[in-house]
Amino acid sequence: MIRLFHVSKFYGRCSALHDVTFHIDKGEKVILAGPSGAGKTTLLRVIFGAEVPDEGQILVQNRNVARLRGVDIPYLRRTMGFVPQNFQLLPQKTVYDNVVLPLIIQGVKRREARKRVGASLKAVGVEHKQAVRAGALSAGEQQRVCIARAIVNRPVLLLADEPTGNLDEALADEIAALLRTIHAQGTTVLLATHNQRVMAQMQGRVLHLRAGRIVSDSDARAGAA
Amino acid sequence: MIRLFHVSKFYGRCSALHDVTFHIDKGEKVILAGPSGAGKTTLLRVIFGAEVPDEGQILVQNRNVARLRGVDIPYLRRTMGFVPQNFQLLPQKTVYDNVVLPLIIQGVKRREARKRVGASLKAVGVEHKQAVRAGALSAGEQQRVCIARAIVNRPVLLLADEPTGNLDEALADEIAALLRTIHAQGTTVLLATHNQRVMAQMQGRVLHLRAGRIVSDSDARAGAA
Amino acid sequence: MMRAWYLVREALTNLRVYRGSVAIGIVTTAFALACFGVFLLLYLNLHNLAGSLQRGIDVVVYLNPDAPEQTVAEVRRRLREEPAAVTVSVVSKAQALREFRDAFPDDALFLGEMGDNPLPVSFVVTVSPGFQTPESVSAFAERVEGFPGVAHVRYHQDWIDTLALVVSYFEFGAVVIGVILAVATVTIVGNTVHLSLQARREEIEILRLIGATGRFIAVPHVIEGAMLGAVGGGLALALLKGAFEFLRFELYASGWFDGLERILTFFPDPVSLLLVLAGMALGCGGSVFSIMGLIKTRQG
Amino acid sequence: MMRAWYLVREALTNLRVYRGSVAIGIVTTAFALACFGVFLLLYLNLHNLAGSLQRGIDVVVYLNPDAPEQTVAEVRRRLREEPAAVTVSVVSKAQALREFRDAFPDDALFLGEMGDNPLPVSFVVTVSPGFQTPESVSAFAERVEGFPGVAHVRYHQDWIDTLALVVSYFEFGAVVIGVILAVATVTIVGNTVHLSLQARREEIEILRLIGATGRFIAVPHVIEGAMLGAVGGGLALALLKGAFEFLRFELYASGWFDGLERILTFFPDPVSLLLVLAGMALGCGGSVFSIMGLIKTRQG
Ligand SMILES: Nc1ncnc2c1ncn2[C@@H]1O[C@H](COP(=O)(O)OP(=O)(O)OP(=O)(O)O)[C@@H](O)[C@H]1O
Ligand SMILES: Nc1ncnc2c1ncn2[C@@H]1O[C@H](COP(=O)(O)OP(=O)(O)OP(=O)(O)O)[C@@H](O)[C@H]1O
Ligand SMILES: [Mg+2]
Ligand SMILES: [Mg+2]
Repeated sequence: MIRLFHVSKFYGRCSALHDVTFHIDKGEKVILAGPSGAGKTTLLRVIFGAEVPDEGQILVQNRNVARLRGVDIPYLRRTMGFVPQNFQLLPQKTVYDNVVLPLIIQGVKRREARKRVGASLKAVGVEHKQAVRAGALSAGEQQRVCIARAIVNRPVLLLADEPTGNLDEALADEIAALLRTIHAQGTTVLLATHNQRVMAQMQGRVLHLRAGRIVSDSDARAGAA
Repeated sequence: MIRLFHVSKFYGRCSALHDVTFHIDKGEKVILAGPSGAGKTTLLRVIFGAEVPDEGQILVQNRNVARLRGVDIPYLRRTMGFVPQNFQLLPQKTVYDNVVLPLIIQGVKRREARKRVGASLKAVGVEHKQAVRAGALSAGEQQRVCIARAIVNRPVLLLADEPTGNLDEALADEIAALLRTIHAQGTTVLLATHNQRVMAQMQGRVLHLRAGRIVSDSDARAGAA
Repeated sequence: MMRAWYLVREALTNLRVYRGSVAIGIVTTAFALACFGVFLLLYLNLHNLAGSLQRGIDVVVYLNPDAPEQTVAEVRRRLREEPAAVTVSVVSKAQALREFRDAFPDDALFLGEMGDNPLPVSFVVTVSPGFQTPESVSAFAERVEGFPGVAHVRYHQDWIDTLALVVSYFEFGAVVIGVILAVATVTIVGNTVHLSLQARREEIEILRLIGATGRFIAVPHVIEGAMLGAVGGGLALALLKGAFEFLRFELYASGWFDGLERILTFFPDPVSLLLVLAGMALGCGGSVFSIMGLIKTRQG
Repeated sequence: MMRAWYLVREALTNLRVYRGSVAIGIVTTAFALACFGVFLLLYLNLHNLAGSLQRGIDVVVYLNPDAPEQTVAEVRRRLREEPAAVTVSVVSKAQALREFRDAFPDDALFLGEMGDNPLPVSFVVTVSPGFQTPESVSAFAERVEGFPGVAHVRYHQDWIDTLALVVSYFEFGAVVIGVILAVATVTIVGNTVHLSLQARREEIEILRLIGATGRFIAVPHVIEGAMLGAVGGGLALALLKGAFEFLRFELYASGWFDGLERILTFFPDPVSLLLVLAGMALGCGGSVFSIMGLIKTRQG
């Protein structure tokens, strides 16, 4: 599913990623851990094709992301879900319109789309805010809408960057359970988080990142589904 | 220091704050708890003069914030520090320039300003990123820079909205310790957080908010310094 | 289906949400196009005027003062046969004297004192439109000068040449100023669209995040730009028409250049339509250009 | 101290960071001001031309054809005493005949056949600038007509009146078009500044968050606007000067209207300076206006 070979990314003197090599099989459930500034977000963005690495190769679903032409990236992304750390929603649009957008882009029928959006919003517990402007939501609500948007198109691969940072324990537990369910339905999950509790609940393989390097990997074989 | 009388704030049918009454004395250390969407951010913004309540009165340092003229608000704000939940920094400016800005606004001498900015950045552990564009920082780093900016002008009152949402446990502990130190130096602290661990470490009075109402207050007297 | 509907609805929503920027864009487009339009109108009317002046070319054929009736009739017949001559009218000796008195009242003072009428018979020949170039007129005049009994042929050769030169210079200047104004219009409108799109950078970034293609992102903006430009063009047209009618009425009321207000013409309908289409094209083009810049710059 | 320095540095930083928007602003200002400037230049030169045409007013005094030498001398003396007359020159009978032949070659054909020269002696009087209004000229002419021996006084009353009317209409039109162009310029520049400030909304929000007053937020933007406008004005001036010199050279080279290139004048220096200052004022004004809107709208 995901293969990184000696990937490095430098910002001036700071190396956000340094010679990172690992692979994640289809159906795995991987937790990306590490302190603030370790390079977790950079790693996810590189996999998502939002950042081009300075060195190394990345294969995602057998496509060389770093070499992909700009026009092909959207099609690759449609098979992925991404929950950004700084929850990017269109603030002027309603929650419903935000979540339905990936389905419109993929040309899903209206009735089917409505059903799926409803289910997604319900799963993250913000179905009562469907008609509210996304910009008016509280931080935790926005975070959950982003999760709903990422899972609405039933992605093959879900990348989530600190999806519980603005959620209380009860909600974080719910989100962890949701991610486990989605994983059980066949989606490969890569989750970057600080939250020890979420890590424990996810019961997945843990990749430890520190200063751009992988310092530990709780055995690739053990975590494979 | 802060007195709220029957404060309500409505957004359409949703009441973000509903008949909230409490007061916080000078030198107190208060934790604002409550689930996502409870109204914590709204409450802090109302106290900060960034949102006008629909009902009720708010006194901050004996000034009626809701009635304050637009031109007077900046002067009140200069006595407060605010750590917003969505860490708002000027992305094009360096970390140093972001943190020094409140001091420039208040006309602090250059040498003194440099000393204070250095100390603030060191306290939150991002002094090595001084010369980096704020927009280039990782989420956790940005959050810490916001904390540094809020404490650099030695505020009388510090309002912090979920300042550890993007930090790992070790760093969250450090920030909690920092807030305790600042409180010990005489600053009144009002901290909104979900994080049970931070709450426990802060050892302060806890105000519980749920759906815009105060549902519990761990005794105003006990928490007074 | 849902996608097409989304793209149109999105354009309409943008027009509403960003109505500030949109209004600015419309007003800017309108002003820029109106500036260009004022110039075009000026050019069109001066061109018409020059044309109508040039059309009134008469050739005057003077006979010898002592030419007998028979020669007069002969010259008249030969002139009538000329393909270049449309109308031929005779000015008799008495008529010539009257006209001379009217034209030169000062110099005519002494004519009254002269015994005999010294003025010759003449013919005024109107030249047909096909022969109104300076070359044809002078060829015609030379031929007529060879007729027996003809003393002299007069036509405003200098005047015609000067007018032609003035018109050609004017046209040169017009093209230069027109190009400058057109460039200015395109630049200003393009920039307005560009700036108003800048504010939507984040929006575009988010759309890319969820797998939208460049085309999907661009289409609503291009539709929006086209609508904006068309409205701006229409507004410009309305402004021009209003100003034009006002001016024409003022001219009519003042009466100082009688008949000028009848010569003045507004754009013919196709040109009016073209102005609106130009606004539309400008808005569209500005959008495409700006959005391409925004889409292409980042892989994110 | 640190604060003042910060505000200036901030303006310079903004110019650099937002160089895209700044360049757009400069180009837009330059184009808008150049459009206005082209018009102003056209107006200035046509006004000059009209003035120089109007200045050449001559009054021609015809004596009776049979007036004796003595009368001629007497009239000449009295004309010289008139305060309105600057120069008085005599046209003798022989000279008059020559001039008539030159002016009307066709009509002069028959003059040669007349025995005696019927043309009278005349005086050409140049009117002093102080008396060049239509009223003064006609009062002067009436007085002179009463002199003994004077047959007739001719001056281009109609022509003067028409010219005055044309000039006044032209000035009316000029003011109207000038106002329209000025409004367009202000609108376009103001809008450009407004749109480029829109992109900095968040920045302003953040500054308010840390206790910045409206003035503190506004000053760098106003400085920036002033610089942008001044550069735009300078660019417009350079464009105009370049186009003007090019046109003058072309006119000179073509030689079709001899001496016109000497009548053509560019703006005098104070007006040039004013154009740059106008750009500065526009940029400044646009910034103040926009930033006030942004600062006032939200308490946050
Ligand atoms: N565009 C950039 N320019 C310069 N430095 C950058 C840029 N993006 C990231 N960095 C640096 O790279 C390092 C890794 O950043 P990254 O955002 O990947 O960290 P992270 O692990 O996600 O941290 P956090 O938990 O705080 O979100 C940080 O030190 C950051 O300052
Ligand atoms: N501008 C607004 N317009 C409409 N509704 C709003 C607006 N701001 C906040 N709300 C609503 O008010 C409620 C309280 O929001 P608030 O941001 O105060 O919650 P919070 O306690 O900070 O939550 P979180 O822990 O998720 O940050 C939420 O339900 C939110 O949707
Ligand atoms: Mg991160
Ligand atoms: Mg909040």
